[in-house]
Parts: sequence; C-alpha cells; structure tokens
Amino acid sequence: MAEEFEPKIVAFLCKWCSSAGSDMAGVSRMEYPPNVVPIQVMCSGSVSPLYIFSAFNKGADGVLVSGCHPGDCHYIKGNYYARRRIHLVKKLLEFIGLEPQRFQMSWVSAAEATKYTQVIKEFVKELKPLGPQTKLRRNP
Amino acid sequence: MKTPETLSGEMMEKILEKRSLPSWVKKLDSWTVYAPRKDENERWNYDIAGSDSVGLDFTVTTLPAKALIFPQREIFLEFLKTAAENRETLEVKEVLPGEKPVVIFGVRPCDAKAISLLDKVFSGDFVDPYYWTRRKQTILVGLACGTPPWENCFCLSTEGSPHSEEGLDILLTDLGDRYFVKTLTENGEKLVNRAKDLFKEPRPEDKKKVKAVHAEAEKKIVRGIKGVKKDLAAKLRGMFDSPLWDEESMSCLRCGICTYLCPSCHCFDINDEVDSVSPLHGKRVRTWDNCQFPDFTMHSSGHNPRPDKASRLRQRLFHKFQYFVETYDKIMCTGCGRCVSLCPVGIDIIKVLDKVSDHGS
Amino acid sequence: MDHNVYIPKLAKIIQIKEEVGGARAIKTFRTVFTNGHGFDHRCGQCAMLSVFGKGESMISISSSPLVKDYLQFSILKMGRVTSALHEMEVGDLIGIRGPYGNGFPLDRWKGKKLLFIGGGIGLAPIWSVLQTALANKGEYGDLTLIYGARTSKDIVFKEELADLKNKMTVFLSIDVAEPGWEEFVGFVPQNVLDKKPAPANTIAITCGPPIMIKFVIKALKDLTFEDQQIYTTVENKMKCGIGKCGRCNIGLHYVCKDGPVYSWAELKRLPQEY
Amino acid sequence: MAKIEDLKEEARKLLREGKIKYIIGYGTGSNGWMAGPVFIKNPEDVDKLVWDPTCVHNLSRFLVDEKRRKAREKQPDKRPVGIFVKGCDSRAIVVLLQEKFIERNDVYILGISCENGGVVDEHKLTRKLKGEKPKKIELSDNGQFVVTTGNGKVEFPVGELLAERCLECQANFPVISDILSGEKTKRPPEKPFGSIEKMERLSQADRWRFWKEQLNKCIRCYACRSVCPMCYCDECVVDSINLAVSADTTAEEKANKVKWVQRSAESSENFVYHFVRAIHLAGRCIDCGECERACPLDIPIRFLNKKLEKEAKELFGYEVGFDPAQPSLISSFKDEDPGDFIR
Repeated sequence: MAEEFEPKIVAFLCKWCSSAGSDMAGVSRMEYPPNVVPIQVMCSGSVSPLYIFSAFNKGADGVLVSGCHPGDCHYIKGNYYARRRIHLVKKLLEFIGLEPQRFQMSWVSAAEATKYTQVIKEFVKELKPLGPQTKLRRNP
Repeated sequence: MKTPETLSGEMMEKILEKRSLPSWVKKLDSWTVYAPRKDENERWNYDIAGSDSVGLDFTVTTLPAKALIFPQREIFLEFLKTAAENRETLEVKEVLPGEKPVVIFGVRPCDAKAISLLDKVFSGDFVDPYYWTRRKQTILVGLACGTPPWENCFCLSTEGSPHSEEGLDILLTDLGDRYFVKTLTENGEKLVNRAKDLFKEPRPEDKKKVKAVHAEAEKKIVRGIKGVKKDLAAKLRGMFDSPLWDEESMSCLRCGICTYLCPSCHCFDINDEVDSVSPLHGKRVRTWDNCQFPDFTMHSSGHNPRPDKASRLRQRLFHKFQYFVETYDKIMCTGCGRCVSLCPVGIDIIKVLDKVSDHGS
Repeated sequence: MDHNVYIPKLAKIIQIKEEVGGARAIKTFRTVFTNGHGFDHRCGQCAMLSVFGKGESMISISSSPLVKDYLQFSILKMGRVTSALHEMEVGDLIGIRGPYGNGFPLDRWKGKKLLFIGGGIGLAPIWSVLQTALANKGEYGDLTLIYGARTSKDIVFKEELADLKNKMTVFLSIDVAEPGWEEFVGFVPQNVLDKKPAPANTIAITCGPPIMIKFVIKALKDLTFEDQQIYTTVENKMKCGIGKCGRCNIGLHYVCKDGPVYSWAELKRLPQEY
Repeated sequence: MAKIEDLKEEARKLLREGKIKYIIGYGTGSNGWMAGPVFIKNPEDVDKLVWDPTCVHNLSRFLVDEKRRKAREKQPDKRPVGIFVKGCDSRAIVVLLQEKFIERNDVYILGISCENGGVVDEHKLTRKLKGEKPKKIELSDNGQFVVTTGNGKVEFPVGELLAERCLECQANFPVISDILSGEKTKRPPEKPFGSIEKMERLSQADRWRFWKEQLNKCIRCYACRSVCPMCYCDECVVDSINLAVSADTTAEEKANKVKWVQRSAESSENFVYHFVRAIHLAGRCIDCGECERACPLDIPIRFLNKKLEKEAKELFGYEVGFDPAQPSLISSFKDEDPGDFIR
C-alpha cells in the first residue's frame, strides 16, 4: 500500500483558549490526527503574517491560527485584530493561487476539546487530497 | 567537444541568411543556447532559445549577459554536521557549477566588453573558480548595434563602439536579410564549423555594407561623456570632498538597479543558508550585492565609512572612472546606458561626469 | 583549477581561554587543522574563520609565525559569527581559510626600537609581531608596549602581560581609576603623551578602536614621529578576503588583500573612508 | 487648467522669505523625456520647475530622507520643506501624518490638480509611438495628450496613455494642500479595481502560474521598497542583511536577528519578501504606482497592494489616505468585521 501522504500542519494556538483546548483534548485521551505542530502564542493577535508566510516557506502543508471566541480574549481585543489581519493574509494567499484550504483560522475555547479535535480532523481530511505544499516551499 | 577539430584560429568572414539562423541554432545541440526573448512589456531578457523562435531583432536585454556567467545566486559549498558515536563529524563539500556548455546569442558589444572587464576582476592573484567554470563554458555571439537601443548609449565615450569585438567569440552585423558573420576566436570558429553548409562567402559589397552599417551606427549615438579617461581619473582624484556628490545624490533612492543591471558591476555577498538546524545542513551562497545599499560597508560595531548617499554615489563613480582606470588602465563602464535609462529618479552619470569635467575649469 | 580559494580548511579548537567576561566578552582560541594541511602565516596576517550555518568573519592571527603547532585567535563577541564562536567548546570544528593581508614588514625593522601601542582587542593583531620580535630580541632595539583597556577586567592576555614585564618595558592603563590600580589612568593616547617615547630609530605599531588610532597617531606626530615610522591596521568590513567583493575597497586598495597593515604615510594618501 | 506659474510664484516668495528650507519638485530629466525630482534651494532656480504628464514620481518619498537627514544633524533646521504633490501623492502625505511619521508643519504642500488628465504610462507610449522617440508631452485643453516627436505632433485620447493607477484614480486633485492650482474635478473611475478583477476571475492554477513566473523574475534590487514613501523602516524585517546598529546594540541582538528570508533571489524567498511588503502596506498604500514603474523587470507588484486595498474597502469599509485622524487598518477593528471564514 503506497505510503499515504500525511500533511504537516503548523498551528498557532492561543495559550489562553485554543492551546488549553488542545491540552484538554489530550488529557481526555481524545483521538485526533497527530499531524499538528503546535506553536503556542500569547494571543492570536500576536501572530504576525510573517510567521504564516515563513511556515509555508519552510514546508508546512497547512497553517492554522486558532484563538479565543470574540469576547473571550484575555487581552480583550487581540482576537478582533487577528480576525482582520488573518482575513487579509488569507485573501492575499488565495489571490496568488495557493489552495485556500491550506490556511485556516478557528475559534476554539479552553473548554471546546471536541471542537479542537474536529477542526484538526477536518483540516487533515481537506489537506490529504491536495498533496504536499510545493508552491511556496523553499526547495532544499 | 567530442571530435578534436582542426581549427585555423584565424578570423573567418561569412554570410548567414537570416532565415537560416534557427537551423544554425538547431545544429548547436551540444550547447545550451540562450537568446533574447521579449516579454509582454516589450522588455528583452535572455532565455533558452527554442530553435524555431530564435530572432535577433531586439534592442537591449534588461539583465546583461553577465547574469548568465556571474549569476545572482551561486552555491559555493554544502555543509553537513552529523553526530556519529558521540563524535560530531562536519562534512564540507565544494559545489562547482556543473558541466554546461552555453552559447549566448544577441550579446551587445558593450555587454561583451564588460565581460572582458569581469575576466580581469576574477583572475589575478586569487582566481575565482565559480566564475571561471561558467566563463570557460560560455561562447558569446555578439550582434553589432544598427541603431542604438536607447538614446542613453554612450559606448563611444568608454573606448568602445557599437561594433567592438572585445570579449566576443563571433560578431554578427545585420545587413537587412542576412548577417555578416565574423569569427574572432577558436570557439567562434567551432560554432560556424558545426553548420558549415549554412554559411556562404561574403561578396565585396557585403564587406562595404558592413563598414557602412558600423559607421552609420556610430553617427547615431547622441550622448557621450566630455572628459577622456585619463583626465576624468585625474579630475576625480581631486574631487573626493566636492559638494557635487551631495547635490547629485539628493534624489537617490538607495536601490540596486544601477549596479545589479550594470554589465561590469561585480560586488557580492556571501551568506550561509541553513536548510535544517539539527542535523545542521545548509549551503554557503554568493549573491549579488552593491555599494548603493546603506549597509554594504557597515562594520558590526555600527560604524559606517560610507554613511550617506553622497559617499555612495561617489564610490560608484570613483571605482569605475578612477580606481579601475588607475589599476587596469580601463574604464569599468562600457556605456550601455542601463543605469541612466532605468534609474527610477533619473540620476544620470553622463551629466554627473560632465559636471566633473567642468569642475574648476 | 587549483585549490578553490573560497573553501575553508577544517580545524579543531584545542583550547579556549576566556580573557574578558560580560557583554564585551573576549576569548582566545587555539586551533589545529584537522587533516594535517594548514598554512604558514606572517605577523599581522588574518584568516577568515567559518562557523558553518552562521557565516564567516575576518580575524587577525594573534600567534607568532614561529609557533607551528597551533593558530591562535583572540575574538571579541560582536555579532552573528563571533557570538557563535563564543558558544563553541573545545573539540568543535570550524573552517579557516587564508592567510590574508600583507602583514607587518618585520624584516624591514631590523635594528630599530619597536613601540607597540594597543587598545582593548587591538592587542591581538599586535601580539603576533610582538612575540616574534621578543623571540629574536637581539635583532631589534628595545621593545616597549603601551596598552590600555576600559577597565582592568577588560585587559586581555593578563598572565602573559605579567611575565612580559620582566622581558621588556610595559606600560598599562585603564580609562577610569579603580581601587588598587597603580599604573596610568586615562586613555591610551594620553598614556603615550605621558610616557613621551623618543622617535629616534623607532617604529610605532598601533591597533585598536578607530577613534583610539586617530588620537594615537596625532600624539605620535606631536612627539615628532615621521609618517613612515607609524604603522596601523585598518579594520574595514570584509567578506571575501581576496579583494573581489568590493566591501573593503578604499581608493585603489582592497584592505583585505593590500592591507590591513599600512604606514601612516601610505594611509594618509588613501581616501579617508575607513 | 492647472498652471505651474502660480505655484512657481508662491515658491519664489517662500524661498525668498526663508519660510521653507527647500522645494522638492519636478524638473526636466536629462536621461530621456521623463521629468525627474529636483531640489530647489534658491529662488532663481525656481524656473527649473516643470509640470507635465511625465511627472510620475511620488515626491513624498523624499520626506523620509528629509527626516533621516534632520535626525543626523546636530542643530537641525526645523523649517518646513516645500513639496509638489498630485492627488495620489497628497494621500501619501495624509498617511504619513496619520502615522505621525511627519508633523503637518514639516511640509508646505504645493498641490496640483490632474483635472481630467493624469500621468502617462511609459510602456503604453513607447508601444503607441512604435520606436519614435517622444520629445515633449502636454495635456491639451480639450483633454488630449499632445506628444511632440522627431517629426511633428500627434494627439492621443487621454485614456489610451494614462497609467493604470490614473485610470483607477480616486483623487484627481490633492486632498490636502497649502496652495492648490487647477480645478477640483471629480472623475470617479468607473471600475476602481478593474485591473485586478480581471486577475481574480482567472482560475487558481492560472493565477499561480502567473505569479510564479512573475516573482521568479525578481532580482531583489529593492527598488520597489526604496521608491515607496510608506516603506520607511530603518530596519526591514524581511531583509536579512540590513540592521539598525547603534553603539549600544548588544552582540546578542545582532546575533539573534532572525533571518526570515535568505538573500538569494529564489522564488520562495521572493514570495515571502513581496507578501510581507504587501501586508505591511495593507491600508497604507495609496496606489501611486511607483513600485511597479521602478521595477526594472516590470513585475506587476501593484496588483498585490491593489488587491489588499480592495479587500480593506469591501471587507472593512476602510479607505486609505483621506483622513489623517483615522486609525490605521491593522490596528483597528469593528465588531461587525466579517468572520465567516473562521471555523
């Protein structure tokens, strides 16, 4: 059986919500694909577009930015700033022809362990048919 | 090349019908052939020539032929650190450009003359192996200028001409429906021998016409530098602290157009590019660099001997019209006009050099 | 094509001595070429040290050419490459290519008195020529060293300087007074004026931060030293080390190849761009 | 008709009274038929100032140099700098004011209205003239471009030669000025984002093939960054080489600066450079089109900024360069910003 393509996802998880949500999923022994390389950030608002482009440049097949639901942000406004900035990054990447499925954003609160596993499962399912990301990747 | 050919080495003169150019290119199958190709914005650049579409009715390529011999990126070496039984081994592998014989069609005489200047820079007491590996595999087929590509050409002021042969292996001159082919080196002869049947002997009127085309081209060049090589170098030596540099560099944007597109500019940077951190694997890479960027000469302490635009414009002119002249007795500029035509704010070294000539007289 | 000038030879660090701690840390490294083939050098020449993955840095060789079994480099922690070197341990591998530069014309100074004037890390390029002169002391007049640093902690080669004192005249100085410091307090150029070395039959060699060199040369001129008696090294930014990449270009010279050692008579005629 | 004469008169007066340090304006270029930036210090040189459809440069870029020079001088001359601006350039000054990069009294703005003209696109003109060399270009009263070449004059309807940015221009006359010459003609473009709508309709594969080929040409000469008035950072995050080093920068800071992008002009590195520049210009780029004009390889990088300008308008109702008191796009938000793309 040909070795099935396993996408590598770089996920920027906000420490207060999404990262806590993913910990909750782990503590509760929930099953979900191990494709995610989590990077914990203080707030989704602190995710610079440069991190996202750099992740694709270094070979990420998918990038996820996950933060608190609007209103839950520990710093009140971080996720609102993120919503605008990440939306612009998504539009730019689509404009130059990167598959839109490769770059996602989600709201996952500290209690939503199941949603976290759902987001990852869906993401992996969407990435598999696309194959490895070779467009923005730095060729070794 | 496979069969050792007997080459006379003397200069040959032939005629090639324009329509046989593609078949000549097709015969040159043991080389990678480059020729100018037009993009959607009427700008020309070298591209691998499909044998059917080769045409030489171009003006000037934005990137000079230098870019194929001294590329923007050149891998020097690869390093790999592997931890083997608690002892770290470091392997450093030299990466020389591969075996790739190249023929470049449509090289303007100013670009070819500039390559002969680069030949001087990259030899001497330290020979640059990367430059020479590519240079030795490259054959330059020049095309003399009929009409100057743009009105900022000034090759006549830099000891060159629209039909100078320096640095070229073959010089073609466009006679309308045919090219006058003049081989200048053994490599040139080799290319012609590869498709002998396509070439005919020149008729006497062809030879007369070539001289006429060359003379006509010279007359069409409208711009030139007033000063002559030696006088300019002497004048410049006394003008290091002149206010001229501040005035003329006021609008400079500190970008890299005038140097990256200059056929004779050769400054470079060397950096390590890391592909993976552990195990450490990466490459040491040379890339173009230029004296107009603010940090080109900055010490790691922050001290910068050339902190402002004036000192950098001065460096560009002094290096080309004084330092290189007093080192090699050659002007490190071949008057191609790229920096004058493509500078976003129109800094014009012909005007600046004329101000140098007028200084104090 | 013979040996590729850009490919460094591998060398192993056999000894690291921390000369100065803190933000302006200085360490002295001794290196040995791994597979035997190294190179000989002259006093005052430099070498391009490679930390793979970080880059290269031009460092003067501070060991005397008479020392055959290692090359010594004293390195001030300054940027990307030097910081990486400071994190290295004994046994680590680095790359070395060279030797580069013209070096001090020691053989032209036979029979002359030698006056060394150093500041901070500037003692490193002086050390190779000082040790060589010391080794064949008879061939030169008496040797004097005037060396200063910001604080007593910033003095390099502390032990070597201690035993150097009973072989030649050594005057030390620090910028600001400290308890227990009996020698000169003030900047190096002031120490030079204080000691008033006589210019007769003397060669002065000065290395250190550019600002110090400027005032030392002025002081020596006040003491009626001739331009061709004063030598210094120019520490321009260097990348290729073989006079091609354009960075260290001053006038007709490429400092990495035609320098870095210049007499003040030569340096004065170059454009003042260093 | 916008008359340069009355602006010149004002310029002479200002210089004579020493009210301004110098004037940044347009003068006849020496390297062809395009005008070029000139810096006028004394009143007699004011005659060098010109105004014609080849005054393409966004002179507000030189306010960045002025600020850098003032920062280096020990006793800086605090008088304002006179500057000629078209409609688009004036919006760049509004953004520089909005970001507190300059103060209002740093500049004395001499505004010129393009009325129903604009600036010419070099390529369109050379293509139309088929090799003929243009000598002079003027905007006639009846809204035609009159081009004088080697053999006589030829007229073109304005629309055929106008630069793309002028076809999509949203400010024919300066939105901010101390003195204004010319009518305040309102000429809203019928398709403000026409050029990129064509691109958006392409398939994803075609768009990728287009951008891969275009950004592969980039040689990282940084002309697009150098010509842009908004790119005024002393240290560019995406430029692995330039470092704002001062005497007290520690070795750690220099050693630990992250190399986000390699210096090689490989397309993967070019993409990250151009993406970061586009995102850093979101809500700040006023579409003066200089980055695309300066690019020696003619890479259509203006499209990247125009796309983000369109998104800022459609998604967040954000318009650039009209109100100096407006918060910046990236550091503000609205509760009703769209979030349908978020899972």
